[in-house]
Amino acid sequence: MKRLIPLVLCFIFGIVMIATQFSPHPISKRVYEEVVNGALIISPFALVLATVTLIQTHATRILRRSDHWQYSFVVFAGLITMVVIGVPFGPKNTVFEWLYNNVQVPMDATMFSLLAFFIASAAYRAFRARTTEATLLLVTALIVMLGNVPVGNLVWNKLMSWTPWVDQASAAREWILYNPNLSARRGIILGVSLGVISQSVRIILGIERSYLGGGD
Amino acid sequence: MKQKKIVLWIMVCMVMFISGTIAFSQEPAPIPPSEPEEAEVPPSVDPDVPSNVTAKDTPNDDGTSITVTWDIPPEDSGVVGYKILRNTNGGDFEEIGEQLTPLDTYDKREKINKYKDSKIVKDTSHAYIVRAIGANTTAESQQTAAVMAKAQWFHTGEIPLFISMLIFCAAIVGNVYYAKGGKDIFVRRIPGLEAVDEAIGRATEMGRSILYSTGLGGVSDVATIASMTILGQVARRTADYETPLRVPCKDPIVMNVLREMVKSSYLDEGRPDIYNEDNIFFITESQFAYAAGVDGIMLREKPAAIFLQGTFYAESLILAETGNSIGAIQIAGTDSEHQLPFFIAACDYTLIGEELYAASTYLSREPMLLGSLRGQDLGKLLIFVTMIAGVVLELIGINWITTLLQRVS
Amino acid sequence: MLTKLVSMDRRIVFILVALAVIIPMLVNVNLPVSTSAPTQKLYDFVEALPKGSTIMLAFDYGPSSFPELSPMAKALLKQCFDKDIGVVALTLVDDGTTLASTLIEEVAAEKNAENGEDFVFLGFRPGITQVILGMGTEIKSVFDTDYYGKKLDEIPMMENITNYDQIDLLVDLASSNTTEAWIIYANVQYNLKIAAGVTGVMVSQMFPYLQTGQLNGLMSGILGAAEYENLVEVQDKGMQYINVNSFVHILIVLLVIIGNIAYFTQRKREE
Amino acid sequence: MQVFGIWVAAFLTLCIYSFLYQDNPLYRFAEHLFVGISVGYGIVLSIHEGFIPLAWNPIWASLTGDSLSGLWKLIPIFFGLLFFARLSPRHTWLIRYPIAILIGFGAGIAIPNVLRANIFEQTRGTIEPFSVIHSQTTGTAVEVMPSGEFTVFIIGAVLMVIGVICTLTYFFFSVEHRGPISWLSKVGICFLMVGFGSAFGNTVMGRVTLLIQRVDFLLNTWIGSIF
Repeated sequence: MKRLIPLVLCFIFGIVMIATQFSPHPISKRVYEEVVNGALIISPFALVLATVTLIQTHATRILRRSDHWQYSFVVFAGLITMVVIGVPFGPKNTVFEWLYNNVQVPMDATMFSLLAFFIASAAYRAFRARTTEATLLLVTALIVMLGNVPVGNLVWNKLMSWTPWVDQASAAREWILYNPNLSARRGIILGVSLGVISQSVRIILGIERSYLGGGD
Repeated sequence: MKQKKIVLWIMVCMVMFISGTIAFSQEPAPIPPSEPEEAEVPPSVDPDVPSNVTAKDTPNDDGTSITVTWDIPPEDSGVVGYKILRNTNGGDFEEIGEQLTPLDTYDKREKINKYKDSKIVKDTSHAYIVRAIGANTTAESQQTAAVMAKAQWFHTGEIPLFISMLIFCAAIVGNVYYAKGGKDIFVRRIPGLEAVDEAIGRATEMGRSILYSTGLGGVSDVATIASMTILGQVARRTADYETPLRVPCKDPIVMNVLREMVKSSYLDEGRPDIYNEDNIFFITESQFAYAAGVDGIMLREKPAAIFLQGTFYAESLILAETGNSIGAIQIAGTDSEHQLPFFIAACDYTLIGEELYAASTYLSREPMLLGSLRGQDLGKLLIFVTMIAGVVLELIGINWITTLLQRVS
Repeated sequence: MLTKLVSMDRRIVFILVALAVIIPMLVNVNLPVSTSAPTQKLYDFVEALPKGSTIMLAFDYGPSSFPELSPMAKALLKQCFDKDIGVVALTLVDDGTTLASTLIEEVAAEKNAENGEDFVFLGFRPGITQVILGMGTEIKSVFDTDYYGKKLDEIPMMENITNYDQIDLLVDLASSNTTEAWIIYANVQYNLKIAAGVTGVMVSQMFPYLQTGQLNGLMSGILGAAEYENLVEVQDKGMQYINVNSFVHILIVLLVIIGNIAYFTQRKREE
Repeated sequence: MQVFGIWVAAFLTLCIYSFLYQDNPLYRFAEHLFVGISVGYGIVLSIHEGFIPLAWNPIWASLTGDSLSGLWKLIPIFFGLLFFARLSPRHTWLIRYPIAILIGFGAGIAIPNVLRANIFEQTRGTIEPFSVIHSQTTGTAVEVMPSGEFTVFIIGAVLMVIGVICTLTYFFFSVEHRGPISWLSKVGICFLMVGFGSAFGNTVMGRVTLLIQRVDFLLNTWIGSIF
């Protein structure tokens, strides 16, 4: 009951999803669509549950007066505002859209843009030519960076004006991206894909059960 | 002895693979001949009667179309276009669709004229006539036999895919049982894994916590499952040392599984008393809000060791750099190949791609994982052989491997 | 001094990055931009189109990549409106709709282009493959109305346009794999000519298609946008951003070099 | 309202940038607000774009109309509701049912697609350049490449095969890396490093452009709106 039924459900859904992809028959197409739709319906329920957990966590923080407990009120404020406006009036409501455009999107974009700073500091700190491998990493990163901006070609054309080749900075970048870069990525992708397949096979056949957690 | 067996195995797989694929590969079409062009035809000639007209149920479809084919006429045939006529259950013939140019009906691969009628009436039979249109006159073909469209249960074009899927499955399952039978399987040393104990030890010495993130992946992602297994092992050690283990989650389902998992690790070590469910908690499903939340935790709690294992996207560097700034030992691992460079640059140790999966095997030493790891290695060998065989064959002008791989995808 | 340089506080790096962005932005330095062949190819293609041709513009990007791709869209739209080339715009990404409509309306207002006469914005429909294939037979079968709810039959510009046969070029502005889908379904099956503008990270995936000639031109990232602005002679975000970008790139390269010099001198001294 | 929006956005942007200096109350405020807002946004979207169109509308349609097919949706809803079992410690195990379905579903979808798109496609991509080499050398090619370009092409194609094979060798786990295997895998690591370096360098431009856009917003849209 506690372990067998989940394993059976997992097996059935796995096999059905594989079989329907090999069959053009309308019935199998219909089954495929229904299952995909069903999965889309199940997933949001997990979020409702998560919200309950989130509320519990922050409520405990407030009750126990743990560190920075005051900020938990901010979480509630944001959550309640969005839900009170969004659930009855829908996401196309003007106030909801205003909140999305002026609160969520700018914060999202700003967090994303932090990467520019972190890339610079990571490069400064970690790009040291200590070993052959590190040197390769560093040199290719520099070549590709210079090939990406017009300054790269400008510098090349100034320094290398005595050779017949122009704009080689961007050409070098292209070659690196298309050749060694692609072969390394292919190697990783092939390995990872084999891992994905073997994992999926184990899951469907019920050999891999870690997702059930421990206990009986 | 063992090696001989492996070689034998590979040989069997290869033979099956090649024979299976030869059967379904076709002679590749070279560059198509000059495509029929309407402009060059002298206008006075009567068009040739379309020859060899046949109608067939379209193979490998859901029973909603019939395919009509006929020969390509010689260049001076005077044909400028075609119209298709159809009858239903032996009734009168009616024109269907617009007038087609020879370019519309030309099928490059089979070098034949082809028309797919996908507006058929269900469960009725249709017969077809092809009318060739000349400059002034037209010519009609014989009518075809009446056919009824049927839906197929199996797509024959997918047979190679199906066979290779079965081979992989067999390789993995076979090896899992081989390993379960008590046979020892070697796993190579994975650099970075030795650091796991060091990291936990240091956190214990300093009296600080350990932060473990399984990334943004859902519960069915391989990386997440591998990460869960590693977390299970880490949790056993933290239970021993009584080091607090904090796990912020992005996916509510993953959170639930992790709680069960960590709880059972603590139970196994006999320390259910120090397991605290609140240490495995949900932050949000939004990518950057999650990053902001985890960053906040890092700065406030200053964990001594940080594990970033699983699927990560752009937020990888935000997390890794913040972790670095508080001086934590960082062990990262991901199969998202775009994010690997950032982990390599910012973390102390990084498990690259498949190493993450292997790491969970290495730590847990479970026969099931050991076996499938060996199965995966056999898969890699198979890819090697296909690649080298493909290159050699291409160089001598035989390209059915390429054609086959292309047709399947 | 050296030790300090080797273990420099990262906040100094942050300040340097911020300055490398703010100063060039305020001062407006202009570095020359040369044009790469794939961008030139796209420009030449559009430039050679006669008056009254139609191009299709797919805005397949969301808010996270709009800084890179919207300058391309602007430059291309300006070129089309100046040359009286009709534009049929659409998006395959759900969060691209608002971005696309705002951008088109802005450029149209500047160039006095009429909605329905000079351009049409079809909006968004889910299902990438189905949308691309569907429009190959009839655009109306996928988009019965435009974004503003007007029936396609009532739009003057759409009178002579039924499917890809009347479209001279499709330009896909993409931040994910949509370009591949356009090539596989619209180019291979319907012979639609395709060009693309993609984010910098995506560029390497596009090289094979350029080689085979399936792409009639390619703008790569903010650099491509700047090159295109240069070609159509407008001064806009693309140029500004690539100039600033140059400074940040130079800064990072210098930082790496200085870091290495400091590191090795220190190590030598220690020995 | 629009000007107010710009001010709010600018304030929050600065709050988050303040994190670069160190943790502080402003960042904590923005961080918690961000978490709250994003969870709320997620809930609203999963109700309005997920539950209502996918489950509620079909059920409602079959309750009011003739076709009963929408009632199929009651099955996934039932399984979804099982998630609430988490609230009662004695029945927690019930959530394994929906989780098992989602996992089996994901695994089933993955197998054929990964095999097709990643393994077959990537293998083909590695072999294919050699057919170009064959057609160029035998003179059957449509367009003949200039000899310089062709040399570069051959080097590229050969390097690609070597790179893929060496990188894959690095990922052999059940064999000890000794002798020739260790050499191959060392070359593989070199390829990996070059790949990582170029990916790193190539990402810089995109990320910096995002930063420039934020600074552009702060300098021109926000400060610009004051003067």
